[in-house]
Order: sequence, then structure tokens, then C-alpha cells
Amino acid sequence: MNVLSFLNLVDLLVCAVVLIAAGGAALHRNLLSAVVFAGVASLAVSFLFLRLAAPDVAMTEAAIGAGLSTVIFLIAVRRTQETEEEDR
Amino acid sequence: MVSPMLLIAVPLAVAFLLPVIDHLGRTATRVVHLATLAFGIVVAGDWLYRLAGGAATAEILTGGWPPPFGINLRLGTAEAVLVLLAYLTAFVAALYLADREEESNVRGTVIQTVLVVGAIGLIMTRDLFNTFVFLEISGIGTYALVVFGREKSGLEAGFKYMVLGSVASIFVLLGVAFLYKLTGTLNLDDMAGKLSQAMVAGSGLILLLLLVGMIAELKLFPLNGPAIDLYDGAEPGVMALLVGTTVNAVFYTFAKMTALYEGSQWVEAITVVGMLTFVIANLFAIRQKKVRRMLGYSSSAQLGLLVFLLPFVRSGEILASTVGLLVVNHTLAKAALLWLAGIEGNEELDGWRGAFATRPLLRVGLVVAVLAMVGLPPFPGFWGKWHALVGLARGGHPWWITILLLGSLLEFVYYFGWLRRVFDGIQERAEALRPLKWTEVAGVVGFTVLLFFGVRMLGEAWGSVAALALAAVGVVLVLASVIPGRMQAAVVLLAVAATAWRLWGTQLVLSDFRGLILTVVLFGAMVVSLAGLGLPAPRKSYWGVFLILVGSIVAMIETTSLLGFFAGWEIMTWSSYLLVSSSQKGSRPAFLYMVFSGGAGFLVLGGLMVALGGGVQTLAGLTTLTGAAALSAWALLAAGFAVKAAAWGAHIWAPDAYAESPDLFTPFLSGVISKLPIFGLGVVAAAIAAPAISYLGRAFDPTHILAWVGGLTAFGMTLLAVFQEDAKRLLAYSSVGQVGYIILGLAVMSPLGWTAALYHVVNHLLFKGLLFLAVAGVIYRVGSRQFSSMGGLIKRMPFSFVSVLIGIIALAGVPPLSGFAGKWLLYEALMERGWLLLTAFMMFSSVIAFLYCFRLIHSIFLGQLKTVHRDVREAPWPLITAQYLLVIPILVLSVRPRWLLDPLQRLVADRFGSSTLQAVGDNTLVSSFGYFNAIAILVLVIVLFVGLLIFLLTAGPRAKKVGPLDIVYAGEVPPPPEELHYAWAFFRPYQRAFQPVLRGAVSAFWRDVADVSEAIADAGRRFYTGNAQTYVLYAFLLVLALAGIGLAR
Amino acid sequence: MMAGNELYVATALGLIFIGLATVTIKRNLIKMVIGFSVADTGVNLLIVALGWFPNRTAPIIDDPSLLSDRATLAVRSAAIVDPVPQALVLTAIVIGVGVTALMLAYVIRLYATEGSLDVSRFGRMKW
Amino acid sequence: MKQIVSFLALATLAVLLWNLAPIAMPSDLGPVASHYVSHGLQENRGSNLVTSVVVNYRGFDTLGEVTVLFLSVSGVGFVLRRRSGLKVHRQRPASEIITTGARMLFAPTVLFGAYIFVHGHLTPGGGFQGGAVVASAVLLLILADRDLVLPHAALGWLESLSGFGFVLAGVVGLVVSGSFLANHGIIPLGTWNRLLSAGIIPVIYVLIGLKVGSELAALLDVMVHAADEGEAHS
Repeated sequence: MNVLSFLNLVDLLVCAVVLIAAGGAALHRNLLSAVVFAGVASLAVSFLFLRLAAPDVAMTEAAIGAGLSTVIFLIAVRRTQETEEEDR
Repeated sequence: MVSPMLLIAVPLAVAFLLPVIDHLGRTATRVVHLATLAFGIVVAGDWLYRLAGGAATAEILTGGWPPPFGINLRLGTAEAVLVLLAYLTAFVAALYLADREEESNVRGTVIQTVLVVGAIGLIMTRDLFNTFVFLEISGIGTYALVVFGREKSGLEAGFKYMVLGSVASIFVLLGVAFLYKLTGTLNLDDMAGKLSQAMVAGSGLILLLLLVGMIAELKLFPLNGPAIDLYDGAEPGVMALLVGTTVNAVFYTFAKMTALYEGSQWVEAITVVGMLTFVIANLFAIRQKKVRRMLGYSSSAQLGLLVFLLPFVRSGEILASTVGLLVVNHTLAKAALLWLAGIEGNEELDGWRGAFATRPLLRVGLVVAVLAMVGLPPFPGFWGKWHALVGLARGGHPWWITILLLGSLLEFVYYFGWLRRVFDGIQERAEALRPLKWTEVAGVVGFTVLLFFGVRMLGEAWGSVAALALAAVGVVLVLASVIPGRMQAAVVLLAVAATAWRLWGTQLVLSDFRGLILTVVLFGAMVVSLAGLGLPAPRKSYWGVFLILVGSIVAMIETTSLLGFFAGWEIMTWSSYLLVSSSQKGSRPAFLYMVFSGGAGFLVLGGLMVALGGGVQTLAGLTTLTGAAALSAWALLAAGFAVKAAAWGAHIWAPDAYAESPDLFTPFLSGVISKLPIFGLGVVAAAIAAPAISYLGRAFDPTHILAWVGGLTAFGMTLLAVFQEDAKRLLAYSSVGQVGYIILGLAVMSPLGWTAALYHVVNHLLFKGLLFLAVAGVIYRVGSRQFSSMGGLIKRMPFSFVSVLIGIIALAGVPPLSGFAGKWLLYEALMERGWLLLTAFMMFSSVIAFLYCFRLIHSIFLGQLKTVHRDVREAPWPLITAQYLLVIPILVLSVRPRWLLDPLQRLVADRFGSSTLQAVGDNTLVSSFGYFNAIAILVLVIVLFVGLLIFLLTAGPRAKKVGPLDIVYAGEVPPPPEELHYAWAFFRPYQRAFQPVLRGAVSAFWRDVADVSEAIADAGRRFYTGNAQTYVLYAFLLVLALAGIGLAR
Repeated sequence: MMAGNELYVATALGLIFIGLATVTIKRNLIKMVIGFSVADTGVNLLIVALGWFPNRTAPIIDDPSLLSDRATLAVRSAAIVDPVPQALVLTAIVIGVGVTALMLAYVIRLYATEGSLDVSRFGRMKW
Repeated sequence: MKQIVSFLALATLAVLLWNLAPIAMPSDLGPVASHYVSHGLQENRGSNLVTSVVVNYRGFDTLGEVTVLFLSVSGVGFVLRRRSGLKVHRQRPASEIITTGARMLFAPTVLFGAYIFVHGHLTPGGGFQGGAVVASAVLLLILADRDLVLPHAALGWLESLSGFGFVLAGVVGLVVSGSFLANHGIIPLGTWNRLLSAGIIPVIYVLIGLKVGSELAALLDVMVHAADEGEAHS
């Protein structure tokens, strides 16, 4: 097993993390957790960007997509409600 | 020359600085904002001027590199127009919005400015990803600004709009990225070339993603739900700003993108989605109860129409400038309507009853904007639609034309339905309104004035100085509402007389179809305006509009081109509509009148399009049309003119329109306007009748149908006239019936038939004008139109009595007066043609006509005088003068029919190559069936009548004089007073006999048509559930549906 | 063995799918915004993946001699991924955060009007 | 029901999009990209080609992007301009340690951000990334001290002037070489791989960094504080 295929394995893992985190963001009923899940997905994607030879994009995604976005989501959740309740 | 780049850079720099400038105070912010927009107007206007003068299109590079390496922008004529429009709208919108919010916020100003930048960027950029960026700017600007003013509804609508917009931008971005991957470039022009070279597998799906994204951005069906909510929920002033900036810019963006779709399977999808939007949005709009929601549907429909046209622009069938006219028209009119909606403030359509009752200027603005919206001349939309239709006709797309016209008719229904409500309560609503600031009305005034640039095209199409001058004086009169009504009537009289003077002897000759109708029109107009000296004008703008009407008719008659004819026809339609609606109860009948006239107009337009598709440009060229084209053109034209003439089957609009019109206008409506379809039949339709007939060969004669339509009209309307209890309604039915006779005469297509018809045209003007004027005088004095409230007026109004007497004798077509010659000629023509059944039918209906003629004079003038009318005076002198102006020609014609028949003979001989009528001596006519000596008959009749009178006076029982209340009750409950009147239900026995015929199948049919379309609209609009997620789902389903259809090919 | 970028494309499509499904199925407003954010990330990943080539380096040229040596430059430039999609994504990310912020501001305001985050509460305007 | 339809529709859509994978497969650089790669160095003298594209070749996009951010911040402020019914963001006061820590971290973080955008033309990262880092420094302060009142006026001036500077740089290009945001003939391109090289690119990227940083800071500020600043005195 050479380095290349190891990296591929890592890729595969990260991709799985991305999708699982995104799924968690979609399904978790606590909004704060959902936001954090989305942030994790974004952070994982920024790693993928690095792997795709896009360091600029990776930095931006990490700083803005994962960092700032998450913060404003958290602010919004704090200013509304923290659980996902539907009313009938 | 200022670089076009500054059109973007300057407002953007200002937007960045505004938060700092605001520290100096809100006034500074406003001044800088307005100055920036003014700068934009000047620069864009300057560029437009140069480009229109032939300057080269400006290409702007960025980054220092030529495309495709750098992003480039372009400013050509189309772009300059749109940029100027955006700046203009933004400027006026800034004025309007300045005081619309309680607490103004500098951020609102910033967003307004950036919105303009976004729109201009979209318009000018030639780069696909740059387009995406500016789409986002426009989108975010829109989302942010819709909460302006009205918080709650704006929030809901804005959120839905944002949700769908975000889905759309995902689609667009995916499309753009894949297109880059596919072609290696982002420059639009570069990409279009590369795409067409290699249509790679999968490119269809990519273009589909972009297409669906753009459909959502363009607010087309089925993705227009949130946009319509936006119109409903947001401050109308904001929507006006968006219409002028973002909406146009997105449309132009898509227009640029159509280059990518060339040769792909989606071209048809664009066409279909566009047209579906136009028809469906217009259909759903007819059931809207809220003004702004209705306007939203209308906007969606208009965008649909524009998008529909784009593929035809690509293929060269339609000029880009045509679409440009429609864009400009929509922007100006819709923005004006939205501002008006904001000023009025009432959301419910029914709350608009009597809107702007005390603000005539705004009302004029509303009417102008509505006329422009539905595509009536002289406003730019009309010319745009016309040229678009011509393009479609030439390209051979009759079905698209049909659907387009149907959609346009729906537009008539809801826009004039709106005006109906506005006109409805105009008399009752005069409360004090809050004072308006000039900043609020600047937009309405400015944009409606700008709409008048279409007049330039009107001048080209008409080429008639007289007509334009008349219309111009009319416009001045509309605006100069301070001039008292009677003085305005005098101006009208002078203007019409001057026109007649100018045309005298050249165009005003009886031996020519045009000249004959022109004479009828000008004479009728003079008589009516003379009468107007004695009656109050129904509305301040009445005489101005009347003059516009006369001008349009003159143009219609004088013009040689099909376009000029139709432009005149449509102006005639809307100006007469306004006049009908100007009486107290006129708004409803006027609405019906307009809808049917609109339908008639579209039938005529369809016919003209068939002709234009066959390469015909002028009226004279119509004769070159042959074969199936001739037949379908003839059929459409004949049907259109028949509807406008209120022929049986489409007559339901007429009685109410005639009856509820202002008393001043009914004589003109009946005597003159009803002759214009006859003009159309005789000059336009008849030109292609021969090839139409020969196309069908011996099998079938299409004119026979027209003849029966005329015959049925004559019979049916006469019959209905008999049972009316309302003097004007009676005359109305009679009038329509008489036009039926004329149609019948023309349909005979023989010299004799035409002579009869044209003779009747003149005669009908004279006697029906006379009768309506006389009745107008009676109604003015008595204050009612019901027979039951008249009676015995012979002593109080003797001059009017004589008028009516002469009128009904002429009408009944009995000797000795002029009507007889007409009927006699008609019977002969019918027999000559061998249509004996029709002849008998017509004779029968002439007999029925006696009944209502008698009714008219008996119920009004004979019998007992009501006590309340004991002091009634004769009608005002101008009215009487006008009547006697009509009596004189009737008497002259009765004695010397040849004075009219001779020129008619020449006319007919011109048309048919021969005339079968010969004249012997001054007053004798000879035809194949016998001869007719007017003097001899006159003498005979007078002798007979005098003899009868002497007999009655000497031999008959004396009449007993009783008081009007000389009625004995025998303990029973008395019925309502009007039923006790001697003239009540006069012909009830006949009514019972004819019951099966009269049941009103026709009105039931039209009611069903209306009900069914409303039911469809009601069921259909539930499609817009109001739920944001459903709207997103529609977007996905649209992708799948189109993919299923398009990719399967 | 993965020869191309299928893994990234599939992940990107998966993100888009999850994001849009959240937008259409979850009735909570904040969840919808999260959905958009996730879908945006997916789109960005997809675009970068479009410009990627196996075994090539980031679009940074760190050798001054290339300025004069055109032949080497040609060789080097054949070993670089496409910079354009990256540039586009930089723009798209920033735009995305802007839209997200505005959406969340809307959500905060909508919550203030109804006291609920249920999207079906905000469908009064219809038909 | 609707959920099921949505799910199925989306699944079908995803399958449909998967058909695009062959197009997404690596091929070769397109004509425009190869131009950037082979000429970018000469034309802009910047090592980081992404920066060359972002600031020069597609600089107009970036101006648009900055505009989007500016517009979003204005929009958020506009949407949240009214107080009625808004839930106030209450927060326990942070402990002394956190406050102090945040203040200590503030300066280095800002410096780090500045470093990123100053070197945008040479190394990965640039205005956006640096700006985001600067904003996160501001975020630290906000988190640490809720009652902190940002120097709004200064922030506003920074926001306005950096944006204005960006446009101005574009106009200078327009005036000097007839092309908006052009990079030749204004500042010498300089020596490769120096801080002061690549012509106007670093200038613009610094302006972008300042703009993005101040903008994102303003965004955070407005999200946290908008519409409850009045609460204190009413």
C-alpha cells in the first residue's frame, strides 16, 4: 500500500464524514447540534479542497464556510429557538 | 464621451460611501443618491442618443484583457435603452420611496443604489459567471428591499422568493460551471460558438439546469408563485423599482443566453413555457380580488410573452426592437400602475370604486397605463405586439397567433374589470383625501407621459394630418379640464367643421366608400357636438376623448395601410369605451362593450395577420390574396366586424351599452360607430370576398352565412325592441337590427344590394341620430328613460314630437319618407340574388318594426300627461337645432333620393363594374323589378293620410279626455304605479307568443363562457399553494418533466 | 482504484441532494437555511472537482526562472490544475455566506412575527 | 405525501445529475485556463494564479462579490432594523479570563489576517481569507464582552473607504490603460515573488481584505446587536 492509495482511503473516509455530518445536520432535531454538524461537514469539505489542489478555496471554506457561517447560524438559533418543533 | 463603465462604477462607489455620507444628515444622503441617479440618466441618455445616431457599440474591457480572458461588457442600443430605463425608474422610485417609511434608514438607500448597479451589470456583462454574480446582487437586493414599508407581508413573500431564488441560483451556478467545463470559456459569445460546434452528450441536461434556473429567475410558470406573492406583499413602490431594474435585466440576461440554446432541444421549451405563462397567468388574473396580486399575475404574463418571443428573435423572424418596444411599454405602464396602487393604497379590487374621483390627473394616468398594458395604440405595446404578430404570421405560426390573441383577450377582461370598478363609484366618492406630495406622483406623471412616445409611430402609420390634429386637440381638451363642458363642445364642433372644410370635395365625396363613411362620421360628429352645446358634459374629459375618437375614425378611413387601419380601429374602440363608461351607470355596460370589442378587434387582427402573412401590406393590396388565405382572412375579418356590429350571437353587449351611454353619446354610437364595422366589411373584407368565394367553388357560398347573420340580427333585434320598457333600450335594439339590414345588403355582393346597404347607412344615421337626440331631450327634461314615467308630452315638447314622428316614419321604411327607398332596394336585391326565404323573413321583421315605432311615439308623446310633467319645457335649443339638422336631409332624400343614389351608383359601378339601377328623370328609379317614383308616392301617401284624417275626425267616435289618476280601485291592493301606466307591457300578448324565441339562449351561452373560464381560473390558481417548499418542489418537477420530454428525443 | 474525480463528484452530489432534501422536506426555517448552506457547499465542491486533474499541483508557480524559460513553463503549466473554477468558488463561497446571513435575518424577523419557525405558518398569500 | 414526492423527485434528479459525471471527468485545460497558466506569470507577475484570476482577469467578479457582501450586510441591517418582537440575545457575562484572553488574542489574530491578505499574490490565501480571520478576531471580542460597543464610526469609514478604494483602483485602470481594473501601466509589475510586486494586485487585495474584514465584522455585529441596542435605554 503506497502513499497514494493511503490518501485515497483518507479521501474516502473524509467523504463519508462529510455526508454523515450533512445527514446529521439535516436530521438532528436540536438546531444547535444541526448547526455544528453542518460546520463539521464544511470543515471536512475544506480538507477535500486541499486534496483537490485548491489551497485558496480550502482556506476560504474553513474560515468563512465552516467558521463564520457557523457563528451566524448559532446567533440566529440563539435569537429564535433551539429545537425543531413543528406545529400542527 | 464618458466611459460606460462609469455607469456601474459611480453608483457602486457612491453606494459604498453612502453610510459615511449619512453622517452629514439624511438630506445629504438623498441628494447624493438622486445626483448619482441623475448622472446615470444623463450618461445613459447621451449614449443612447449617440448609438441611435449610428455610433459604434461600446465594448468595455476589464482587467486589461480582451475576452475571453478578461470579463467584457457591452453597451449597444438595446443595453442603452435598458440602462436608461433602469436609471429613470430608480430616480423616480427614489423620489417616491423617500417618504414612504416612517423611519428612513440609510441602508434602504444603499440597497436601492446597489440594486441599480446589479441590474446594469446584468444588462451589460458578456460573461456567464459575472452574470451569476450580478444575478445574486439583484436577488439579494430584492430580498432585502421587499421588507420596505410593509413588514409582515413583505417578510413572508420575500422569504418564499428567497427560497426559490436560492434554488434557482444553485441551478444556474451548476449550469455555468458545467458549461465552463464543456467549453473552456465563460464568455457568452465565445461559449455560444463553441457550444454550437460540438453539442456534446450531456450538454442538454446542463442547458436544462440553466434553463430551469432562469425560468425561476424570470418568474415564469410554473415557478412564478413567489414572485406573485411578492407583488402582493411588498410595497408597490419597491415593485415598481424592481420592474424597471431587476426584472428587465434578468429578462435581457436570458435574451443573451438564448444564443447558447440555439440548435438545442430546448428552444421549443422556451417558446412553450413563455406562452403557457402568458395564457395561464392572464387566466388566473381574472379571478383576483386583490389589485396588486392581479398586477403580479399580469407581470408574470408579460414576461412570458417576452420570453416566448425570444426564440423568434434568434431565428430572425421578429426584430429585437419589437421586443424592446414591449419591454419599454411594460416597464413604463406597470411601474405607473404600481405607483398608482401605492398612492390609492386599497388592496381590494372592490375598494377601488371611485378611486381618484377627485384627482382627474391620476385617473388619466391610470387609464393611459391600462391602455398601454393591454397593448392598445398609440402606446408602444401596440406597435410591439403588432410587429411581433406580423413576424409570427410571416413565419407561418397561425396557432401561436391564435393563442397569443386569446391570452390578450383575457388581459382585457381583468384590466377593464379593474377600470370598471374605478369608474363605477366615481359620482359618489368625493371625500377629502390626504394631500399628495409631488414626489409621489412624479413617477406616474412622468412615465405616462413617456408612454406617449408611441405617438411617433402612430403618425407614421396614419399619415393623416387631419386625424392627428383632431386627436391632438382632443388630448389638450382632456388635460384642460378647467374649460367648461359646453365651451369644449364648441371647440369640438369647430374642429370637426374645420376638418370637414379641409376635406370638402377631395375626400368628402359620396361616390366613394371612404368618402361616404367620412361624410357620415363628420356630419354625425358635428350634429352631436352641436347638441352638446345644450347638454352638460357627462365627464370633464368627455369632449377631449370624443375628439380623439373622431380623429381615430378619420385616420382609419383615410389610411391606406393595414397597420394604420387597425391602429385607428383600436383607438376608436378604447375612446368610445371611455365615452360609454362616462355616464353614471355606464361602467358595467362599457366593460362588456370593451371585452366584446376587444374580441372583435382580435378577430380583425387575426384576419389582417393572415393577409400580412400572405405578403399584403396595404388595404389596396388585399385583392391580391387568393385561396385558403383569402377565405380564412375573410372569415376572420367578417366575424370580427360582425361582433363589433353586435350581430346576432354577439349582440348582448349592445343594448346596455347603447342604453347606459351618456345621452349625448348614444346618437353617435348608433349613427356613426355602428357604421364602422360596415366600413370594414365593405372596404376591407369585401376586397377579398371574391377569391374567398371562388376558393370554395360552387359547393358553398360563405357570404350566405353572413347574409343570414345579418338577417337574424335584423329580425331578432327588431323583435326584442318591441318588448322594451325603456326608450333608449328600444332604440338600441332597433339600431342593432338596422345594422343587420345593412350587413345583409352588403352580403348580397351585388350592385343593388350594396346600393341598398349604403343608402341605408346614410339614412340610418339620419333617423336614428334624430330619434336618439329627441329621446335625449325628453330624458333630460323628464329625468327618466322608462316609458312608464312619460306620456302625453306632445303638448309640452312639440318640436321633439315632430322629430320623433319623422324619425319613426323613416325608420319603419314606409312611404313617403326616405326609409322606404332603402327597404325597397334591399328586397329587390334579395330577390335578384334568389334568396327568397330571407326576403320573406325581412319583410316580416319590417312589419314587426312598425310595432315598436308606434310604441315609441305613443308611449312618450300620446296618452295622458303625468301631473309631475305639467311644467316640463321643450328640450334645449341646441338639441332641437341638431335634430332639425337631421330632419332636413331626411325630407330632402324623401323627395330626391337620386341626390344620394347617384353618387352611390358611381361607387357601386366602380366596385362591380356595372350598376343595375337606372334613373329616369329627377325622382324616378328603375331597376330590373320595376320603378319607383318618390314624388308620386309622396303625393299618394299624403292624399291617403289626409283622407283618413278627415274620415276619422268626422266619422269616428270622439276621444274622451280623462285625468291621469282617473283609475278606480275596487278594494284590491294596487300594483306598483308603473304597472298602472297605460303603456306598461304594451305588447304582452306578442311577448307570450314569442316566448320560446326570446328565452335568451345567447346571453345564457355567454354567461356560461364566463362562468366556465372563471371556474377554470379558480381551480387552476390553487396550484399556488402559498407554501415555499411546494414551490421548490415545482422547480424539481419542472426539471424532471422537461428532461423527460427533451432528453428522450 | 479511483482514476478520476468520481468520489468528489459523488460526494458533492450527495451534499446537494441532502441539502435540497432538507430544504424541501424539513419544515423548520433554520433547517431550511442549513439545507441551502449544505447544498451550496456541495455545489462548490463539485465546481472545484471539475477543475481538478489527478497528480497536478495547485495553481501556484514558485520558480522565478519560469519567467524567462518558456519551455519549462509549458511543461510546468501542464502540471497545474485549472485556476478558474477555484476563483469562481472563492466568489461563490463569499456570496453564499452573504445569502445565508440575509436568510437568517429573515428567519429571526419571521420568528418575531409568528413565534414559530414552521414554514407552513408562512403561506398566507396564495392563489 | 408531499415529502415523499419531494424525496423521489430529488432522488431522480440526483440520478439524472450523475449522468453528468463523464463531463466532469478530468480532460485538459480549456483555452482560457491554459492562457492564464502560460501567460499569467508574465502578465501579472504573481505566483498565485488564483489570485491573478480573482483580482485581475476576473477582478470585476470580485468587485461584484464584495458588493454582494456589502449588500448582504446592509440587507441584514435593514431587515432587522425594527425592534418589535425580536428576541434579545441574552448572554451570561463572560468570565474575566475569557475576556482577558480574547483581548490578548485580538491583536495577533488581526495581524495574522493582515499577513494573509498582504501576501495574497504570493501564497495561498488573500483578501477573503485574511478578512475572515480579521473578522474572527472581532468575533472573539464580541463573544468575550457582550457589552462591547464596536467603534462603529471607524468601522463604517473603513468599510466605505476600502470599497471606494477598490472602485477607485478600477477607475484608475480605466483612465490609465482604458480598461477597468487593469494591472498594467499603473504600478510597475516589479520583481517576481517580492511583497511589492504584481503591480496593483496586492493593493487591491489589501483593499479587499480590509473591506471583507470590516464587512464580516459588521455582519456579526449587526446579527448580534441589531435591533436590541435600543433595548438598553428604552
